Parts: sequence; C-alpha cells; structure tokens
Amino acid sequence: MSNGAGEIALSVRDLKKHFGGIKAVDGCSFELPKGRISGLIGPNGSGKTTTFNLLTGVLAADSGSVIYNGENISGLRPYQIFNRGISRTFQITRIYREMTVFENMLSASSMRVSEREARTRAEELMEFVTLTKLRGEYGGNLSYGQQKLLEFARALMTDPDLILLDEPAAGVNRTLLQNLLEHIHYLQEDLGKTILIVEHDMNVIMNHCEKIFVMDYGVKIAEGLPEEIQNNEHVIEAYFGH
Amino acid sequence: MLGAFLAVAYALPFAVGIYTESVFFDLQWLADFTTVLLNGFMQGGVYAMFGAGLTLIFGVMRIINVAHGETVMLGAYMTWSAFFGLGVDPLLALFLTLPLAFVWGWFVQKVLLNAVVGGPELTPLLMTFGLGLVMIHVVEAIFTTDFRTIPYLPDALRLSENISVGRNRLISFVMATVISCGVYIFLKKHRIGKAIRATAQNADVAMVCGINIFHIYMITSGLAAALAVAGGALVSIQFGFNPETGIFYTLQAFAIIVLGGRGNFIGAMIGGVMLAVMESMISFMVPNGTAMVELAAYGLMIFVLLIRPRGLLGEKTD
Amino acid sequence: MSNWEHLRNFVVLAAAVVALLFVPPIFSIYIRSFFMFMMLYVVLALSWNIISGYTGYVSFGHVVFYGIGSYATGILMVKAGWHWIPTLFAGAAVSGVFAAFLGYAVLRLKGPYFAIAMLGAAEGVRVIATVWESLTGGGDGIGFPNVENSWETYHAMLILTIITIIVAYWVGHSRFGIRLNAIREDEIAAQSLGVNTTFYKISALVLSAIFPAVGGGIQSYKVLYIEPDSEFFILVTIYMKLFAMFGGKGTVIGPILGAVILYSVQEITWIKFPTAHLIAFGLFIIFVARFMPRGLMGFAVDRGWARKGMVH
Amino acid sequence: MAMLELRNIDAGYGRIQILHDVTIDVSEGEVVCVIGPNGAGKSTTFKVIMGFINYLGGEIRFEGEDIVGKRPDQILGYGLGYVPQGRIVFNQMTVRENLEIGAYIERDAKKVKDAMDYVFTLFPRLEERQKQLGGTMSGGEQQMLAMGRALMTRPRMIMLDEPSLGLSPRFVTEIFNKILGLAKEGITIMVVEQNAARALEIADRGYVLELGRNRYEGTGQELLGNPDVRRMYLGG
Repeated sequence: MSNGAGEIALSVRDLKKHFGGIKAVDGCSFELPKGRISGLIGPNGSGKTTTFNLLTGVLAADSGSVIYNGENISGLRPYQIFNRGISRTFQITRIYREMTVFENMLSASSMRVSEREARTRAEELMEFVTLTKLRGEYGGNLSYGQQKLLEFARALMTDPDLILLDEPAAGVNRTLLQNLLEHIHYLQEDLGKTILIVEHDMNVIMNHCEKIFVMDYGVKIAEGLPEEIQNNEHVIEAYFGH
Repeated sequence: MLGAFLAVAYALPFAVGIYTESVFFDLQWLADFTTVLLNGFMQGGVYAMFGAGLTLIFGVMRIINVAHGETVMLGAYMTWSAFFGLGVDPLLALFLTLPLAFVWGWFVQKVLLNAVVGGPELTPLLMTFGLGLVMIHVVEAIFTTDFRTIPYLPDALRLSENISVGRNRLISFVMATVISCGVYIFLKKHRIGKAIRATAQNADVAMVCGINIFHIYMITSGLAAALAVAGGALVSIQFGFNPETGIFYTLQAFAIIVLGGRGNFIGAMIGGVMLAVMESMISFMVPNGTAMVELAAYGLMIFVLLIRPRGLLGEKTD
Repeated sequence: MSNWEHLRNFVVLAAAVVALLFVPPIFSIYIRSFFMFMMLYVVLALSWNIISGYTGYVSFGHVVFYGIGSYATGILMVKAGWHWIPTLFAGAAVSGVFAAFLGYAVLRLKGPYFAIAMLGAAEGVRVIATVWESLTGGGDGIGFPNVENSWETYHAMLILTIITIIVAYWVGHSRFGIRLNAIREDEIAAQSLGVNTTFYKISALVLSAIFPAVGGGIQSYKVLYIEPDSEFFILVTIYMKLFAMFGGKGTVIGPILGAVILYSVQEITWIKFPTAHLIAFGLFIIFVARFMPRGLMGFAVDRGWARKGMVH
Repeated sequence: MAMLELRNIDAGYGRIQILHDVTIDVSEGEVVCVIGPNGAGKSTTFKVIMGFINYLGGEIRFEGEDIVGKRPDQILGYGLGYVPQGRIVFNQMTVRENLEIGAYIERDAKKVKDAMDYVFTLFPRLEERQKQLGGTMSGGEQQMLAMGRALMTRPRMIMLDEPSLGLSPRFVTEIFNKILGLAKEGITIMVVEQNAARALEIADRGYVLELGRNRYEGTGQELLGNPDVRRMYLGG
C-alpha cells in the first residue's frame, strides 16, 4: 500500500450550508492528505458535524464542491457516496438497536459481493473489534463503548478508502478508547486508509492526528500540525473566549 | 405551488361539470350554486371545529389520534340518546355531553396515552386505532348498525327567492363558531390555555417553567374530545349516521389538519371550511357527486402531504 | 443459519403442506373453507409484514391490494370471459404496478403520515370502485356464474400460501430483508451505509402488494360475489395488522402463528358473539401495541426459546 | 453553609456516563461559573439538578434540602430558577405571555404583576416590546426574555446555561452586564459558559470541568491567569 506523500484524498472547496439565518458552514475549504489521519476540531456549534453531513450527503450543500477521486460528489445521495468508498460513523451512535451485531455488520455489505464473502468479512471484522462473542446480541443491548466499536467495524464492511469518524472517543472508557485508536492506526499505517476524525477529546486529536483543521463560526480558522494548533492564538481565543 | 394546486383542485369540479353539461351559468344555476356554497361554508364551520380538536392533540403531543372520528360518532349517539331517551333538545344536550366528553378524553389520555407520548410515534397511532375499533363495536352492540337521524329544524330558511339555507345548518354553524371561538379565547387568554400553547411549542421549557405537562396533556385530550363530541352533535342534526361513519370523519379531520398545518388551530379553521366548500362543489357539479365527495378529503390530503407537508399555515420547522 | 436448519424448516413446511392436502377431505366443506380462509390470512399477514414489519412503514390500507386483486378477477372473468387462473396473474401485475406508483409517492411520508395516506388510498380506491359503474358494477358489485369450486380454490390457496411463505422466508433470511430492517431501525444510517432506501422501500411495497392481490382473486372466485364494501373492507387491513403484530412483526413464523391462532379464535368466538370479538380485537391491538410490540416471537426470544435476529 | 451543594455527582444519558464524581458549591450571594472544553459536562450539571437526565449517585442540596428526584415545578418552588441553553423562548407567544408562563406556579395575580414590574425594571427593553412575539426578537433580546422568564418566580438563585452562546460580541457584553446587575440585586448566580474568559471576569469563583470531572477550582482571577487552564482547552 502506498502512503503516497503529498497526494490529496478529498478536497473541499468553499462549502456552504445555511439553515434559515444561521450560517452553519460558511465557505469552508480544506484538503485531506491521502493515507493520513487528520482531525477536525472547533468549539460547539462551529459547524463540524454539519460539514460531516455535507461530505456524506446526509445534507445537501447550498454551494461549493467536494472532490473525491477527481469527481465532484457534492449533491450525490448518501448511498452513492458510500458506494464510492467513503464511510462514516455518527456522533451519537446509529447502530440498529433491534438487529443483532452480526446483522448490523451484514447490512452494510456491498450487494455486489456474494453472501458467503460478506459473512466472512463480517466475521473477520467482528474478530478485529473483539465483538465475536456478542454476534447474536441485539445492538441495543450493547454497552455504549461496544456500540461505538460495532459502528466502527460496520463502517469498514466495504473496505472503504476514506473513513470519517464523528467523535469516536465520546462516552468510551480508556481501555476501549486505546483499543479503538490502535485499530485506527492499523488502518492508516498498514492498509493506507485516509481518516478524518471530529473529536472533543483534545488528547486524542493532538496525539494521534498528523494534520488538524480548526473551524469556528462555519469557517476554517487554522490548519497545521498539533503543536502549531496548540500555540495558535486564534485557536486559543476561539476556545477560551476573549 | 400549493396555491396553484388548490386553484386546480377548485377548478376541477367546474371542468367536470362543464364536460358533463351539468353547469349552465344561468340565473337559476347561479342561485343554486350560491346555495350550495353557502351550505358548504356552514358545514365547514362544523368540520373546522372537530378538525381543531385533532390539531390540538397533535400540536401538544405530536400524536395522531385516529379514534377522533369515532369520538365524533360517539357524540352523535350521545345526542341521539339525549333526544330520544330523555327528550332533551340537541343543543341543550351539549351542556350534558360536553362535560362527559371532556372526562372521556381526560380518561383516555391518563389511562392509555400518557405513557406513550414522546415514544415511537406509531405506538399511539396503533393504540388509538384499537380504541376506535372498540368504540365502533361497543356502539354497534348497543345501537346496531342501522342508520339514525335526528329530525331537528329540517326546514330551510329563504334568503331570497332562489337562495336558501337549512335552518339546522345555520344553527350548527353558529354553535360551531361559538364553541371554536370559545376554545380559541381560552387558549389565548386563560392561564391554562397559555400553558397548553407553551407545552405545544416546547415541552421541555414548559416543564422548566413549572408546568406539569402530563396534566396539560389530559386537559388537551379532554378539550379535543369535547370538540369532537360537539362536532358529532352538530353533524347528527344534519346527516344520518351509523357506528361506522367515524372513519370518514377521522380522514376528514386528518385532511383538514394536513391542509391547515399540523398543530395550527387557525389553520384547522381555514382547512375545515376549504374542505367543506370543495365537497359541496363536487356533490353539486360532479355526476355521482355524493360518493365522489369522499375522494375530496383523500385527494387533498395525499397531495398536500406530498407537495407541501407542512400545510397552508404550517411552520417551516415541521 | 446453517444448512441443516434451513433443511429442518423446509421439512416442517412440507409436513404442514402434506397435512393440509390430506386432512381436509375427511371433513366437511365448512372445515375446508375454514382452512382456506386461514391460509388466506396467513398470506395477508405475511405480506403486510414485508412492508410494515421489516421496513417499519405501517400500512393502514393494505386491503387496497387485496381489493384490486378481487376486482381484477371479477372483471376479467365475468366481463372479459377469462379463465380464472390467468386473472390471478393479471391481478398480481396490476396490484404490483399500482403499488410501485403509489409507493413512489407515499413512501416519502414517514410514520403516521404514511399509515394514514395508505388508509386514504384504500378508501379512495373503494370510492372509485363504487362510482365507476361501467367497469365494476358500482355498489351492486359483480356476481359470478355459480359453480362448485371449493377444491380448486382450496388448492390454489395452498399453492399461494406455499409461495408466499417461501418468499417471506427468503426475505427473512437474506441481506434484502436485513436492509429492509435497517431502514426500519434508522433510515439515515441505512442510507449512509449504502442502502438505496427509495429502491428498497418501493420493492418491499410491491412485493407486499402481489400476494394479497392473488389471495383476493382466489377469494372472490370462491365466494362468487364481490362488492366494494366487502373487498375494500377496512377490517381486512385490521386483521393483517393484528395477526402480524400479535405473532411478531419482522419475523417469518410470527405472522403465520398470529394468523393461525387469531383466525381460529375469531372463527370460534364469531359464532357466539358477532360484535364482541371485534371489541376484543380492538382491546387486543391496544394491548399488543403497548405491552408486546415484538409480539409472541419477541416473548419467545426474551425467554431464550428462540434466537435473536433473522440470520445467524 | 452553601446555598447549592453538589457532592460527588455521577450522571449520564442512558448508558453513557457523563459526570464522574463532580463536586460544586455555590454560596449565597456568589457568582460562580463552570467552564471547560466541549464535552466537559457543564450543561449536564444543570440537567441533573433539574432532573432531566439519569442521576446515578451523589448528593444535591438546595438550602439544605435534598432536591434529588424533585420535579421542575417543585424545584422552582424552592426558589431556584433555570435558564436553559440556546435562548429558547416561546416563539409564537408575546413577550408578556412568555413572562406570564414563567410565573405559572404563582396563582396570586398580584404577585405575578409585581414580578412582571420587577422584570421590567431589570430589562426595560422587554417592557417596550411586551406585545412582540418572542420569535421575532433578536438573539440578545431573546436571551434577556429567557432570563426575565426565569426571574418571574422571584428565585433566590438562578442557573444560566451558556447565556452567550451564538450571540454577537455586542450582546455578549450586554448580557454579562445584566448578569452582574442580577448579582447586585442579591441573586445568587451559577453560570455555565463556553466563553471562559468573559465568564471568569465576572465570576467570584469558578470551576473547571474536563471530560465530566473536576479539574481546577479557584477565584475567577486565579483561573483566568492560570496558563494550565488555558492550555487544557487544546489538550496536553
């Protein structure tokens, strides 16, 4: 797998989304480096989750473009974007509560692969996130941390190239978080995946992301390496007030 | 878009009428047409009233009560019983039936629905559906499936040589208007009415203001049941009814609140009149009109849901 | 699920079929038609379950497809002189196409709005059936030439039931069914995980419209008379809904169990208390919706008598 | 003795525990602020006091009275007011009606009238606009209306959840001035804020939460001058 230095996985240009008078995302541009882990941060209400929803087609952008593999995917339906190799998790987990762990996994398999292949892949991924023992349990009966793991594993069913994680650490205990972070690093280092994380837990962002984008009031106010971000006065002001 | 749709919808009966040569545009026809519109408008007042009951429940609890039409039907039977059993005038009977209806709504809310408000939205739908089935067949067990009518002021009031209004319609319209206005003023001015509106707008904040929202839910359901029973009383002096007529009223009430915007009291008033006028036009100009009237409610409802789900006066955030 | 388990289930189905082929001849015509109508309700409950149990779009007007099938058979047999068997296929086709168009429109509505739009659609088609006298005979209905057909219709219903169960079984054990379930659980998540929800919802509605149409057709030929009020009777929808909910929506065995048990109960109580059983069913719907939303099968799963989920 | 005492609070939503062993005291007459990065559990602290989320353990006392498990109307009755986050007013009701709803638990018309006058002296702009619909006012005015509504029961203590959220800088200043004004009236105040710098400037004391746990506490000025607090917002 190439970790092609300098290549761009996804390019966001001047993305806008207004809800009535509220400018949730107001002309945001950034480029995700291919094969790297990037972080997207910002105070509450700065537009991070809206950005995620725009990238994955859950919301339709008012204007702007999202370029992925040379194609403008802005305006496509969520399943079309998913089928192009972009997968995501949600801020508050959206596992299927009255379906078993195994069914949750199978639901995300591509219909182009055979049932047997899909089952094998589901088994492997359940093993990967240590949920094999719970394969016959309803999603709703899992602990919150286990639900996070399930959602993460489910997002990998189609072997996507770009993985968007919305607050993977929220509500997860330390051990499980460590486990999850190891998986994320494995995906990036060994399989060459591109990963974007939105996260409130700054320790996760600063210690695990190579590049960080900071949003405030719907626009990008800074980008750079963790140390640069930690010492950026604008970022500190955005978070701490002035 | 909705405006254009409604214009087409209202033009349609004319088009069919002209095509089937039942529309003439001479003086006699125009007078008949005016009579029909006037009667439709008055009937609209009654529709508006029980439609407002359904919209009130939806507005406060986000529940669709599909037994609402059955409560209308129940009101008709209560009035019938008072008239033939006790010899009470149908309008005076309201003093008896409305408090009973309030208690009924209160009771249904407390026993059945309070536990499921805010949960999966299909649960209350299924429960009220079951409740409606029970109501139909209990009434059927007592009164059989025969159609019943209440002979009450059946003569017409002549406004001019060719234009007349049924006296029972006029009285129904006046009563419905008085009751609807009464409820509206209650919602606007009374402390509890204000609390009902506050709960409809934001139940969490209403709680923080010290409002016991479950108490409000029960009052709302009681009011809605009273509006439905009042509707039933006023329907019963105009039309025949049997235990199974309730479904039709549920669909009408639903069409009215879809048209007017869910949870919007004034919207329900406008929606009720619009639907009734449309119905009277169809029954006047379209062959087989009396059967086709039912299509008006379904057609309007489905198209408004598809074209503009929030209705005429609905809020954008719906 | 292992192949062994599939095999076991098919053996059970085959045994039931053999029993239904050879037991009824011993009994009277009454018992035979009792079994026939029971099978009809198995078909109806299983069909309703495909759109409403798996996908979660609860239909309050499913009788519309049954009525369309009845009328297709009635019109084509009596007015066009067709043999009764091809009319069943025609009814299925008309119903399926109607479901596709209707679904494209109303499956955009959620929860109660879909439910009531379906109720409106069914009532609307009933009115059309009443008004369009030249085609449907209006309120007078259509009478068929009198023939003794209780064996033919019994066997046709048995075949329909087998086909419906096999299709329901496939839905209930395939990724198609899992995707329908995903739509029920969380439509946005399902879309974000590659499910073209519009396509799947319409497919489910079409599938759930075909079998009731055939059932309606067989039934109309059996009773030899149809009219709008009986073929678009809301009670048929109520039965579908209650039977499937009681047995356990979103399962294969649930609607079968629900239909067999409750149809038998209503048939027994009907004789003694014609309206009381409907009051009881109303109370029953309230009870099931409130206290056992996953039905008998949910009850069994909670006690460890059945495994969770549809694939293993 | 503290007016409001939170001792070792554990709380969360469903299966997710948000607060771990959180302890906060507010004494009579104080302005106390609670700050911390996103996801610190600041607003959750208020929600557990009002009984909106799962309480898992610990003690909550208001003027010595145990208020765990009490309904919001009972808590209001004790003299503890609450202004929820997001300046939520009843959009379709007039300013005056909004205030009347705030006094719902008070049945004595005279007292409602007095409370209304009191709120109007604190927020003259609300008196000017009393016939206007809540939803048509600007963000800052809505925040004042939400505060006025909570003051209608004449509480001795008031809890404000992110009063500056989403407001333009001019209104942020105005709102913080109003909060200081309430403090001068003798009302005890607890405020949760994202805009930490501003909140610490007006606060007597502050608590810093991180990931649902107590991290620092001290006077407003101490915390404002503490570089560790500042840095904590960005990790490390």
